Amino acid sequence: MFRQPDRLRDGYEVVIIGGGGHGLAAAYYLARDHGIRDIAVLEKGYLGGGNTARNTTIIRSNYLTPEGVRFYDASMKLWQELSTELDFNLFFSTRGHLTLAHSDADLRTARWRAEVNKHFGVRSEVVDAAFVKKLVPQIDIDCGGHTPIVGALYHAPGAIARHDAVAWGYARGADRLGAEIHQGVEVLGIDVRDGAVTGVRTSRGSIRTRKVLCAVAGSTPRILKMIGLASPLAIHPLQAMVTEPLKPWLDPIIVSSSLHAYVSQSARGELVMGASLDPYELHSTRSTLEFAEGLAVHMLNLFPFLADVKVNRQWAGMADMTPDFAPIMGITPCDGFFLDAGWGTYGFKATPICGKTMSHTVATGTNHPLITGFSLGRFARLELTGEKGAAAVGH
Amino acid sequence: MKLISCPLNGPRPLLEFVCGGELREMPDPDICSDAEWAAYLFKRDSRPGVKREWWCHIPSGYWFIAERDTAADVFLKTYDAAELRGAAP
Amino acid sequence: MSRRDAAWLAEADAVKRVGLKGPRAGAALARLELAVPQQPNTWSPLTDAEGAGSANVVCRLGASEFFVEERGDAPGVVALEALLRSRPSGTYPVLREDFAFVLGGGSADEALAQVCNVNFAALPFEARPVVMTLMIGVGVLVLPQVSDDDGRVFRIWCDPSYGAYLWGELEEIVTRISAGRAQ
Amino acid sequence: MMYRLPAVEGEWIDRTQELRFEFERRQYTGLAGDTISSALAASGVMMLARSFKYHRPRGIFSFANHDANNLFQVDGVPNVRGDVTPLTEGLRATAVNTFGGLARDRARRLEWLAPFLPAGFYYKAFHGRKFPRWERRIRYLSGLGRIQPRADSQRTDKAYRFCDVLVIGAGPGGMAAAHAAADTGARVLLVDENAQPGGSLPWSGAKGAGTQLLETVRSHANIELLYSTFAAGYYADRWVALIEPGRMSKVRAGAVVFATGLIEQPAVFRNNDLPGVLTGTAALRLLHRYAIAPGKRVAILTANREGYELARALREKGVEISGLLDLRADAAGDAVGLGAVRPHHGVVPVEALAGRNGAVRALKVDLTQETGAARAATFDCDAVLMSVGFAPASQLLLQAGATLDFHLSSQQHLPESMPPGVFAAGRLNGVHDIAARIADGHGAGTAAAAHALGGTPSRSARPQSTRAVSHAMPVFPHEKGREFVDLDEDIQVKDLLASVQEGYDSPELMKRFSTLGMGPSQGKQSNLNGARILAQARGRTLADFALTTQRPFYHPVPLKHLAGAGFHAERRSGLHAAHVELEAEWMSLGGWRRPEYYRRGTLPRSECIAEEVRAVRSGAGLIDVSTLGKIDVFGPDAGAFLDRMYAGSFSDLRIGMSRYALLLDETGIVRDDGVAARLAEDHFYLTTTTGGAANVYRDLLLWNARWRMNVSFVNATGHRGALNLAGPGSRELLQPLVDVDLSAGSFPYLGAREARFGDIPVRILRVGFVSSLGYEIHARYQDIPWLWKRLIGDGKARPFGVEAQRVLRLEKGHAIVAQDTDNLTNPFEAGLGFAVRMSKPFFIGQRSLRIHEKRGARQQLVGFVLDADAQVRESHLLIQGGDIAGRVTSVAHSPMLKCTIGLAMTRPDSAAPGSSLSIRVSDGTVVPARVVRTPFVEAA
Repeated sequence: MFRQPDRLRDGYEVVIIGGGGHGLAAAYYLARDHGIRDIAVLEKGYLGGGNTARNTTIIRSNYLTPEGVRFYDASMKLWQELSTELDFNLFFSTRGHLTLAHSDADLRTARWRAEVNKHFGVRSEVVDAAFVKKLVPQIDIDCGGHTPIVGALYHAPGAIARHDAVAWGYARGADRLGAEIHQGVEVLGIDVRDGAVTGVRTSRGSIRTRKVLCAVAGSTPRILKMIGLASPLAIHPLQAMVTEPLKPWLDPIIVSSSLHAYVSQSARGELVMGASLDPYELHSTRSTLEFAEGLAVHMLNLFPFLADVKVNRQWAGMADMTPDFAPIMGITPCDGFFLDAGWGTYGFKATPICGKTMSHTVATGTNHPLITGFSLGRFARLELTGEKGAAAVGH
Repeated sequence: MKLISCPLNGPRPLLEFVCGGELREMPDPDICSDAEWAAYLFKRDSRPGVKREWWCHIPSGYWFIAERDTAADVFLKTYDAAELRGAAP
Repeated sequence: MSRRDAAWLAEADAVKRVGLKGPRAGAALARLELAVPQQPNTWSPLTDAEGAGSANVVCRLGASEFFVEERGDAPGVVALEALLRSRPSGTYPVLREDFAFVLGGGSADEALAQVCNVNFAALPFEARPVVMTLMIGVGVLVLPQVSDDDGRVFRIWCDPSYGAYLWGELEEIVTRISAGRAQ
Repeated sequence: MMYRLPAVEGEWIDRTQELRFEFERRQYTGLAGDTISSALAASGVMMLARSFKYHRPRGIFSFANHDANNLFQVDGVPNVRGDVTPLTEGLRATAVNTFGGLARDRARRLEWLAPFLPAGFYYKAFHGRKFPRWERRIRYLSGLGRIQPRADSQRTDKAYRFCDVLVIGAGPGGMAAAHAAADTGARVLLVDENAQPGGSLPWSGAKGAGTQLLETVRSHANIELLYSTFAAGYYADRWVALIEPGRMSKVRAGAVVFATGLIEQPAVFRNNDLPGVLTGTAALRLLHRYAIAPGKRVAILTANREGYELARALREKGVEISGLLDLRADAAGDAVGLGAVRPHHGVVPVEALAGRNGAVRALKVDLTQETGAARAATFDCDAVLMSVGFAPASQLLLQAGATLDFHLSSQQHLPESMPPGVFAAGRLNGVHDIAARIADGHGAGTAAAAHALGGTPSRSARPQSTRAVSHAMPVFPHEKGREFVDLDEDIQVKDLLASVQEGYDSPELMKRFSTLGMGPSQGKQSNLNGARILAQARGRTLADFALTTQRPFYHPVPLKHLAGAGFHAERRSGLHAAHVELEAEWMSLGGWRRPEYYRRGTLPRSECIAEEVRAVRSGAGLIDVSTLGKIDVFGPDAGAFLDRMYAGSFSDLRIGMSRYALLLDETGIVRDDGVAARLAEDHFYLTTTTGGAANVYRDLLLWNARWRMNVSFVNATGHRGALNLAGPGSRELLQPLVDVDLSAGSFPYLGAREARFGDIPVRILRVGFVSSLGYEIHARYQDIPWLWKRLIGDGKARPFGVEAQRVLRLEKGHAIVAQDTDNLTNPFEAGLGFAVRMSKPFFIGQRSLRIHEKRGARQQLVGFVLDADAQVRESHLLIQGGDIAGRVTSVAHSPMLKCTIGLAMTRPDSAAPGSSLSIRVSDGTVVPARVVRTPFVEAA
């Protein structure tokens, strides 16, 4: 599969902190597109053991802002070719994605997203309740009578994939191109001289390098502190749960923003379900019962007949949230330190394009055109992106 | 579900509370620079550790201070805002 | 099945209510020689004349808010309303249009256990606690009391706009429990 | 073949009550007290299921709900756990995961693919262009049970429980712990997943002491005993989910004792998954609880004393032991009392052989070690019982934050560190003999009670394991494979070795790559052997690997139990009945039910709304606005507080006047709006949006907790109702009913009065949200219905709903916060600059607005009209030079102007009245629009 070097060399051209999907993808594209193969990927735990292994694998590009739509659409295009590209089956499966609307306000948001999507050639449209019923005959359009479904945003390209495989596929690809992947190596410090990175101190000794890419989601604040940077990130647990395997019955991915619930059926036949972020900051992947209880209520509102279906397992990841629901990417005030963070609840679907754009940014030292809207500097200028706007419209 | 010991109402489950965010010192708006103001709004130290936060017991509308370990998910201490010396940030 | 071992629910009978809050609210009560519960979140009988089972009560909500309920022609409440109309400084009226009801019976705790995460069974009734909590998502004020004729009862107040919802759900639960008991 | 024995002491079945049931379309009878699996076993049915991947025949294996073999489709319910689900009269069950029935499952041929399907195989095949087709196949075969879309949701109740000490597991250790804790006065809740307490007591040799314990826990005043109840998950602060028959309860415990015992682990050898191959404890449970013999001639594969005790127990019941096969080179002492049965030692299992019925018919082993010369032997049998080792049922204990270390001496993971209030007892603690288990339980119970009741728990150090009960490596690879490590997922030894070779050589990676332990039983019988294989392959021991994280649930939990009744809080204004009477069409808004419009016979929706609009414009209309947030702000600092809180200025507001109140967040973004009326020097009456009421009130409290100004707040939102009487006729209509002079002179626009309507105290605000002339009338919740009747009585004012209100306010050009604004809109962009007083010393958002001002507006809210009607909808985009220039935020057909009007966010350079806008509608056509001044409608 891939080599497991047991010792670090004393210098690398690029050091990537974080052996999740993003870091490994960046390593792969650095080697493939930019001929940089002298790379060390440092993973504190095990490969893809963070949010890559904990997300609910939904892939879509029906965002609200132009910068968002362009970015995720580029990611979607990469996804569609990725299994072939990596010669590794990622179980990428196009299912169609429904964002259910339960009110006028929901519909306004849905239409806003649909119109912006169409403007950039992304297939999204507002559909009525009858269309939803046709696509998912089992659904209860009345939602238990409380919050009837009045329509939806339908995004045909919506897909799911086997999350672990994404990390493994990129790891294998990067490894074959010469990058070193080191598991169980923790970063203890980053050396900076005259505002520029000179090295990284790790649990297995120090490394010389002039370029560091930080792709560590929930651990970002810890790493930033090492070079004296601050960000608006707040870490919140994001929980999920999965049922026992059932014979396939649910094809599309179902999301209800009003009910704060989403569900899809995996290739194994399990229903993979999630909800919104936990309400307070926490650096832990503990599970809560109240999450499972609340989500169950909403699942039964949508699909009453699931009453006797059993939930097998719940788990959680740590989401690094920004105030405007858009990531923080690119160069930083610290020369040679590149940031890929703020992925909140949307990091998985962005994996390929993050690898692409960050590898470009690391190689050239200038932000890739697709990520200029996501700079850390936007907060100092009070120029937030509008991605959260969708969340607010029509309260 | 976590228990929070409210200084007014005693130990209650988390669902009776809402978090009002970390206590932060507001810079003097009249003399601080735009950058300092933006930092007040947007710069956080979100490393795991002990934080001082505002929490509200919803049914009684009572705001108090909680010192919470954001790594261990433990409420170390809760007390009335009056115990903050001087004007609260 | 006697009234005592089943659970029952009753709308609070004709009462007058008034609320007041502010730095001088306690003093206002005292001026009218009405009881002033010494501890936050406790209650007292409205006047010393009355016993612990009385339905005429003063609740102290937090430090500086009070809530008075009185049966019949309610001289205490009337006097307070008059006082509040005179806009005494530091004492302000709190409109109390609560939906109020009483939950009682031997299975009352069982009913509460389905709607509220407070361990009422463990409450020290003698300390006259007043509990501000959530019941199936609705903010409520609960006053546990040993009433003269009904034994342990729980007086419950909530925002009137939630009254129909809370009453409906509780009624369903109480009926189910009592049916279970009857078998 | 299994069969029912004559009465066994303490059996759980009622032989007087027969139950008829159906399995795979054939009729059977069982007894009351049977589970589905035991009833089938008693009827001699060996094959109960097909496996997940290869559809191999499967039968009873753990008989403790620790494997996915015995999942059934029962009366439409998928994945019913046969091991523990009570049999009921007329029950109809089929096996899950078969295509054309259990016997001739078409998918059984898949097994011949097995050699070509090593772990991770799918990752390397099928992808590329053809994947979608392959995926359809894989998807078709995946899954277990089938859902029945017609089945409807059941509301089950949920309950909160409280206790001093929760004891999980009512075996000897747990019962002793409960007893000890209860005797100290603690209120104890003792739960066990089995239908009756006692656990392994019947085969533990407890005798009198055991029966006494059972008596005590059943009768002790301080012990509540719940059986058929399992602890599904442990959560923060000793919060445990209990799944009782038919419902979930959530218990808050002062301390928790885990007496969850051990889970027997299978030996891994070729065909160890055949029906008739089961664990020793499975046989004991069948025997002592259901009086079922595992077979007539059984082979016992063992590596501990338990295996020998099993042999004795079976012989007593007339079961022939065809071979007692000990993996250990010698086990002196264990063999006593076996009579004729001579154990073989140093046995190496080769394979189990299947008979024509698919069940086991013989066990082939290698006796070379014993005989010194190469020798294989085959033991005919109709059951193979495996008693080779155990793993602690530590899932919940680990969730509670305890750590376990692996001890080579006892070959068992034992508790190392415990969080406060958490205790372990019994076999989980490494004590295996009955007296020691009871003593250990007693210690744990005493300590737990002390902790719960505020004492200082003193727990004697964990008793060291008296003997090892687990074989170090009960794994016997075969060149032809089929040695199953994980029966849920059909994982064989070679799959795990492949994972390690591929580099997935940490427990977590191996688990994910091979799916070891990912099945319904969460690896309860496979994780340990999997770890042993990993350790051996890497030349390590189990002590070198930390246990993988344990997550809820211990056993799967039905969604209905998690959901419970699914309460849905709904608010109703005091006028609910009145609206029903008027045939309101309802909509949900911020938790309230509100009339969208009132139906008028057969009139279409749009006409009903248009009529309501015309009624207001031509005379007077009345709308229930009780949902508005209503907050009294009292105190000497009330004015100064509002100055700091809101964007406008209020300390200078005259008594009897009101002002539009705009609330910003600290970044200068529009958050909420309403009106603030000054009713007295020290009293303001504040309204907020319906959706914002609760949060705004909480924010007032929070900011004052910081500022400590002399103000008191009263949230009267629910306690006070409100009506808006609007339209040119409103003054004449209202004047005779109230005791204040409404003439423009004495009650101007934005005036605010406390008055009497009849003898009802009301607050009247002169407002202009929907019409130039209008009065908001606020009164006590109980009085609102009477006022409403008076105002609409004999057709005076026409009731109108939320939709008409939207049109009316649009005609007046008023923005709605969060519809015409979003999370990036500042007041200048929204045309709300009039409500901002930058010259004030301070208000929330002021400092940020200075920055926004410097940068200038990026967008502007404008009014527009369409010259020709078109299907313009809210959120349609404005297009300028091919780019997105903004969007429509509000649009409606104005019954007054007889044309389509709206509000839009556009670029500042196209915001001037007269500018033309291009709106792209859903079908892509572009509609021209003209920017105009608002209000659209001046009069009325």
